[in-house]
Amino acid sequence: MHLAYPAVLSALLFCTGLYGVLARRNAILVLMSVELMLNAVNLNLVAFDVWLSKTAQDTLHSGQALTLFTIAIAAAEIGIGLAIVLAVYRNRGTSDIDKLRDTAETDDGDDSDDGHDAHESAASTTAEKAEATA
Amino acid sequence: MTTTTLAVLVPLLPFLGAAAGLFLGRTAPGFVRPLAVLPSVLSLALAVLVAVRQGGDQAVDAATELTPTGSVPIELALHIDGFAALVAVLVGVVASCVQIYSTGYLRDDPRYPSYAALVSLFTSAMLLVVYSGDLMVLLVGWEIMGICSYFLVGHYWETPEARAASLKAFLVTKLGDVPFLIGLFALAADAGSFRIRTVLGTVASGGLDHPTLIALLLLAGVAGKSAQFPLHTWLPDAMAGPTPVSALIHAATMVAAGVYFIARLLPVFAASSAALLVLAVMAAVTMAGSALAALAQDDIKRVLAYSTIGQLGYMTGALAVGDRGAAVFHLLSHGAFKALLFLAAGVIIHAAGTNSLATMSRMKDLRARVPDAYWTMTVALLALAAIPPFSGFFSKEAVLGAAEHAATGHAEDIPGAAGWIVLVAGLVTALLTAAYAMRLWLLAFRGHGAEAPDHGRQPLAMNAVLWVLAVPSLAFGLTTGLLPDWFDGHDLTPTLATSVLGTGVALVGGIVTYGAWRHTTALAARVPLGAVAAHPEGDAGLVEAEAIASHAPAYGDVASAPDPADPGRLLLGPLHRHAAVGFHLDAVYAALFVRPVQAGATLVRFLDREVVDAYVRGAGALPRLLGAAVRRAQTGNVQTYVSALLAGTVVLAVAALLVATGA
Amino acid sequence: MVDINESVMQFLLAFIVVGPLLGAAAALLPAPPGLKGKSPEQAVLRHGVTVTGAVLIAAIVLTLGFDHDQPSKMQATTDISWIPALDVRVHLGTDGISLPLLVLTALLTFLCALYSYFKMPSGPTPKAFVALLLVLESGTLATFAVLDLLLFFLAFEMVLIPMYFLIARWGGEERQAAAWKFILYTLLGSVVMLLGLLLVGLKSGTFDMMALATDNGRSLTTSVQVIAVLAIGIGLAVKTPMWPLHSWLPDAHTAAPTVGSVLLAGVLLKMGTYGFVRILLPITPDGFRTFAPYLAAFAVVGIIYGSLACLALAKQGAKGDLKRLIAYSSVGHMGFVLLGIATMTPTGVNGALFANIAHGLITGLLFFLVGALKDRTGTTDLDTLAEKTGAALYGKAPRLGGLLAFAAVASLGLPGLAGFWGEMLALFGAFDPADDLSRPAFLTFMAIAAFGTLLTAAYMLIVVRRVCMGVAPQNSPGLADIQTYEFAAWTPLVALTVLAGLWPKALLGLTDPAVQQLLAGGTR
Amino acid sequence: MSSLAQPLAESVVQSVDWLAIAPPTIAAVVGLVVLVVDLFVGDAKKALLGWLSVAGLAASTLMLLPLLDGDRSTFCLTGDANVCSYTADRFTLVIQFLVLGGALLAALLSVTALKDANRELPEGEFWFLLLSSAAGAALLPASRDMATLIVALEVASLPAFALVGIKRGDRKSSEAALKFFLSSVTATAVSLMGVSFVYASTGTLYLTEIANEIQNVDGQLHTLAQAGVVLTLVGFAFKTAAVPFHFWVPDTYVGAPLPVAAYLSVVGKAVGFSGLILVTVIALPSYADVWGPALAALAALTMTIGNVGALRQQSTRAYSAVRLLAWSSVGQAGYLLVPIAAAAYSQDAEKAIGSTVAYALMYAAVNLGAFAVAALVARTKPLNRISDYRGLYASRPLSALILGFFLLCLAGLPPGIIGLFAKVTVFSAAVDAGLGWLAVVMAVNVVIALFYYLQWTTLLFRAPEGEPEKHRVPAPLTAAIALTAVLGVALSGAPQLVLRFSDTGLF
Repeated sequence: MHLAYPAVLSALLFCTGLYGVLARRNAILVLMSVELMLNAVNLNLVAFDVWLSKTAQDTLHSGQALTLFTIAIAAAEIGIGLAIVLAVYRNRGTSDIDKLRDTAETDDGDDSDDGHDAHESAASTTAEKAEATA
Repeated sequence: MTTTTLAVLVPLLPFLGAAAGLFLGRTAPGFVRPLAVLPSVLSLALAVLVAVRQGGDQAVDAATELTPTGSVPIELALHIDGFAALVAVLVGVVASCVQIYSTGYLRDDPRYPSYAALVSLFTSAMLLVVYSGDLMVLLVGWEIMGICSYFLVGHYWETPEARAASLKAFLVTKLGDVPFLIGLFALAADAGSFRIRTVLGTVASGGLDHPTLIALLLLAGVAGKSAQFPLHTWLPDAMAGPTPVSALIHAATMVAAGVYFIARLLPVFAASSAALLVLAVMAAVTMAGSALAALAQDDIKRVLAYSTIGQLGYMTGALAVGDRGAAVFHLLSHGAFKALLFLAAGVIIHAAGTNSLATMSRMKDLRARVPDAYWTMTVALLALAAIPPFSGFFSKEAVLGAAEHAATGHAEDIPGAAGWIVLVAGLVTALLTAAYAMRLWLLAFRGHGAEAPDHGRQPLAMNAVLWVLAVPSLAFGLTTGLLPDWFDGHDLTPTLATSVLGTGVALVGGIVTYGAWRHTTALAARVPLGAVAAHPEGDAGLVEAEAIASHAPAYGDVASAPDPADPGRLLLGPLHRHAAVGFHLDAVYAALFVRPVQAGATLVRFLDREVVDAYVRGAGALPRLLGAAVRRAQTGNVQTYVSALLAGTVVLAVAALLVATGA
Repeated sequence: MVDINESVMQFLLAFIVVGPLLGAAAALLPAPPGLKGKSPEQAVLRHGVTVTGAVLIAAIVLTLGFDHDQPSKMQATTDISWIPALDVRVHLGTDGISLPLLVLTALLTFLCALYSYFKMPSGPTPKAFVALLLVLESGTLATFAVLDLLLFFLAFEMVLIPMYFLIARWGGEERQAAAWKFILYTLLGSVVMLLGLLLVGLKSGTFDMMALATDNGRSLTTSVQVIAVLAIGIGLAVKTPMWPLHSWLPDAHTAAPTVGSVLLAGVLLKMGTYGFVRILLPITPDGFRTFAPYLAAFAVVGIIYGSLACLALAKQGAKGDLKRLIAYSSVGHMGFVLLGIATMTPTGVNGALFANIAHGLITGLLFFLVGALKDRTGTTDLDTLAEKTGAALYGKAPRLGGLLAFAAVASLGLPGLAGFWGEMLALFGAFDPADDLSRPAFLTFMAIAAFGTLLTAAYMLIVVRRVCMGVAPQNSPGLADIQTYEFAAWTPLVALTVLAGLWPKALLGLTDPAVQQLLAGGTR
Repeated sequence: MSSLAQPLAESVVQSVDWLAIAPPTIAAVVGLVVLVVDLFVGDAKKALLGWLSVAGLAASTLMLLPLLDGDRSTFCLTGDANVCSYTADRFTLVIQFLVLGGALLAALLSVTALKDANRELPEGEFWFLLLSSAAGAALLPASRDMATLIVALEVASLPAFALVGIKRGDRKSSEAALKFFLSSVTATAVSLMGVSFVYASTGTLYLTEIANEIQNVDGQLHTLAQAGVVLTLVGFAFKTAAVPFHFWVPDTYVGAPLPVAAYLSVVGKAVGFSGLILVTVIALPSYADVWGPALAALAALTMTIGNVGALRQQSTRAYSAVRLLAWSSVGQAGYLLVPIAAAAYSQDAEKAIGSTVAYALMYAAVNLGAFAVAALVARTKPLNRISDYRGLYASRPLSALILGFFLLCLAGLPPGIIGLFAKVTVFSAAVDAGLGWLAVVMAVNVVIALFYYLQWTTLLFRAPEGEPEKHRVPAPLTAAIALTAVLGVALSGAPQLVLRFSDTGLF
């Protein structure tokens, strides 16, 4: 099989992942599209490894070794990503990325409301959690 | 004591007197008067001693290096020839007289200590100019004289005229000094030294590249300092200063410094006939113009000021025809009788309480109030009008003789035309001089109307000085025989043709003026005029200040007065209005220099605020705008961040590829 | 004159540079028990006076120990390696060019400390004031004593923060904007200068000024020299200030306290011109030769521009501020210094160095006087001071009026006072510039600059007319005449102005041999 | 069989030089130990974990000393001994010292932060994450092949995401963590894509091998290789927060707890630019004409945007102090990139790289110091606005002076002499490489930067509004401030200690 097929496929996969990251509003879907991008890279690596070992350039198969590492890294990342998304959901009640504007540098003097709405939202979530656990 | 140490002491003593006067002024008022008079008298004595020792033979030369400059070193040098010795004596005489006169004149003026110190400083600066053998040290003395004249003319700084006159005096002389400095640079560059001896040596050996240009540059400075046309406008206004100051600075010494400088460096000017021609024309215009203007002045001191400009014109005329003996001879005699005229005028102003001739002509028996001033003034006026046997006749004839000598082509490498110009102008001016001398005498002493106010005897100091100065005005003519061995040896005795012509013309001038006066004096009674000082019983300085201040409000003009009884008005006819304001030269300068500079100032103010500063403020605003844009880009939406990240990557990759392949 | 052995001289120079820094650190600490004095403020101000006094005495002893027969030889040199990685060596030394500047700086700072001991400028704690003053002194003295390009840059920058705080904390109205404009403008200039210095240092392999001066630009190609002169020139021109880069000076002077203005005008401006003479002339002669006519042109424009700006301010009804006027006059005077340097002749450079010292003395005195006037009348605005006829200072405070007239006359360059020799020699240098500079151009520059002296005389005397002269109404309260402490602070300046005027050999004797050697290619 | 197996086994089991890999290993091991000990330690003695981690970091820093003598490398190819994955040469040691020192200081800050948060922040997890991130950061400079490089980058980044989001109840913390996470992961994906392209064109992952192979890349693979080079740089440029990839910095620093922000600003950046150096100078010297101009443009943009962004911070807005420090760290990243870009143009690349290392050491000490004082002030004024620093000199004169000193060091003006000379080295690297325009841009940036640094410094010394309240400063915080202050002053006294790296060869 010629090298172009997997290379083109991985490029397509990468672009879909990319589109997913940019367009989707839900954090979980964004995580999934990030995984897509990483898998596209894995595909790329494996394809190049096969192509290179065929022309006996690389007897060490380092492409495949790197793929293993990348898979492990992707796993760790998705672990932490989900934990963070869960925390965001628990704090805000929604995991919608567009709502995340608290740390932005808005022009209006948001210092006053910033302080207290952080407290009152924390109070509301703790109240929810309390009745959730109860 | 060698002549050199004596010569060094001559300028040093007044300088030390000035310094001591400034420091002790407030603390020990008792010492101030002796500290003012003694140094001048002592330096006069030493100057006489030096003159006698020098005796006209070999010039006294001594030098020590003042400072290395990187190219031409400047030396503290003395170069005393016959001219220097005698002029120094004149300066000493006049300075001592003025100091003594001032003790009486400014008896209870609180500012006397600083005044006396400045006069001593001026005297030492003038003596430095006279004795200095190095051009740069001469320039130092030259400019210190200018600043002393600025401070002294501004002595009555309450009156607006004095404030304006002092600034104008300094700026016009400074305008002359700028080309003067450049001229000195040119001389030093060609001669390789600032020493006058070396410069004269280089000129003799034809080392000057552009003698005409250098001569004209130096001439500008001289015109400024010696109040020659076109830079003479400051001298009449400088009369707003105290009379002793006018007597010392604006009659005998500072204004003579320019003439003395040309006499010292005559070979530089003689090297180019064009320069001599320019000098001759300048002298002629100065002589004639100032004599006409003198006829139209109402203020007694302004008449004398214009007369000084005229007489200086004579001296530059003599130099134009290459005879520096005659020029310095006339300088010496003029110094004496003009100082006397000014001091006498001071006494008269104090007695009459006014400086306006129109007012004086409406007072009877003024001469009885101040007999000393009357007699000495008559002597001086006769000397001024060059009536034999007074000193003025001999010195003026020497000048006219030299002019005639050059005109008839006997003087080698002096253009004949210069001789004729000076001769003709000299004769015309002789006539006009006699005219305004007679006018002044008649208006001042032959006035009739109300009785002149009587303020008692004038202080002894002032009267004594008048008689001291009357002696040279009378007897200086006798020394025509002795002087040549101090000067270059030319014969100074008056030649027959010019003497007869000159005296005749003078007599005609006097008689015509007397006739005109007889005709107009009747009108005086019908038109009452008066510009009288407020406190006539104060000391002379105070009276003079108020007289000056009262002239403009009374007559609407600081120079002339609307007096039909004035013979000058009759003689000049239509010319009177122009002559009174000095032929509108002030208006010309205002248009040529003052207004463009003020326009430039406003332009610079606009440029500085709108253009230069605008760039700086703009440079400050740019980062702020950029900062606002960057902060607005921080929207907080993470997807915009990631899209920016990816867009950045793509742009970077494409740019890198292009640069790598392209470059 | 007095021969002091070399190690003592080295210690003196090192003490002059480092002493004030230690003093500044000590000023921040609470006063030691023995020297409590009446109050902590008084103790710390007295501390300032003692430290600056000690530095002044060290400077005077250094001058006495200096070998006056060989002013071109670098003396009292210490040379310790500090940062081998950047090839930076603590190389101190002084010769005929830098010695007068060292003494001038030490003197002016001592007089400022003495003046503020009696008359503390209004503002926060004097402790910070004294500390900043001492750091400023150390920076300026280091600039003149240091012989390593990067250390010169360090000293050049060390001065910025203290002067910023002096203006921003103890200044007059709208001092913040003025302080900001001062520090940002000068910093941009000095960082651009750093680029030039690095270019020279890297291309020639060493940052040592003496080695570079002896090499006289032989190891630098002309193009490198041109770029280096442009970069270093811009930095120094901002500090001098040269005409188009001057707009920070008037604001800084108007807002600075009296002491700040005296030091800003008296010392900080000299660092720029000293840089031209010590760095550009010997190290990059070819590069400087290409820029000399342009520098001369800008200098001459600066003279006319400064004078016209002063005339505009001095006019009746222009509501001109007196300190702003003196600032613009500094732009004019510095124009003469730059013209002298641009001629690249010994006469011109001698004139420039002399004018440097003279301007320091005279403008320092002028700012002291205007400061005293502001303390007495509460304003330096000319129109409020001189109502219609003038402020009649001669009548109200005769000695103060007399001194102001003296300073104005000295400033307009009256021969016989210090101001004249510098300007005259600069003009004389311009009359006959270095051989490969275009003579007609420099002749026109000289003519315009000479006309500039007339304009300078005009605005100075207009100021004297509007401040010193005038009708003093009888009922107006007399102003307090000069106090003893003001007398003590100003007499040295007056005396030195007269001394330098009457005996210029005191300075020119020192600078001439050093300048001759510097321009002749620094051959030892 | 055994004889056959024996060489095979030999060839398979690599000899590991344990001493060389000691610093990162110790950090990782101590991290694990802390995680386990956390289970057995009661709530009262949680502070023990803090001191244990600090001791661990100190031990790993000390383990650098024995490695000082020679270059030691391990995990090498059996076939070719000098192609190794882990090399502990001078460059590695200096960066590891920087990273571990930075982590140590951040740990000191964290000890106080954790005590103040009294049980809101999980101590065990916090220390474990910090130590593991430090271990990853220590591994990166030593790695000499792409795989280890990417793994080290990820090991350093992943715990950082968790650390940023560790404040459980705080909306801002979780939001900042998510932003940081998404940006970082995307950058890593792009970087991995680059690595795959480079791998495709050279056939190997070892940096030294890539350097040889990439020269003889034929025709159409050439553009692939060039694209690969640029994409690989993206990951590391993101870590140093170069401009198009800097958007996450202000939001993350504001959301994260202060010690973590300090840690990210120093160690995060160190990881980034050391990765950049390894990839550009060791792996791709022949492609200097590709990454040279790219990095130069990045440096110029980063400096300008960073400084200009900081310029507009209003002092009364919440968290403006941390946000200003964030923007300032972006600006400083620009200065760090300049020598790397200069390395592409100058003959002696190692000398230019030395300037970055020297500047980084100065920046680390001074920036951590500034964060330490910010932490001190934040304890009394939680909103951490710049206006809260007004009149700090009245209440805490020494810490005000120290903060002033640090800010002026960052600005590069005396009294911050070390800041000045560090900037001079960067300037001289740029001038030496002939990047005149970049030097001029940097000069303008120095002026813009001075504006906000000096504005903050003057604020410190102005008269305070309210009455200055006094209370005790906790020991670890004073230790951190004192350590950085002494380091700063000592370096100002003898800049040679830091600047000598810009003179000697590092690899």
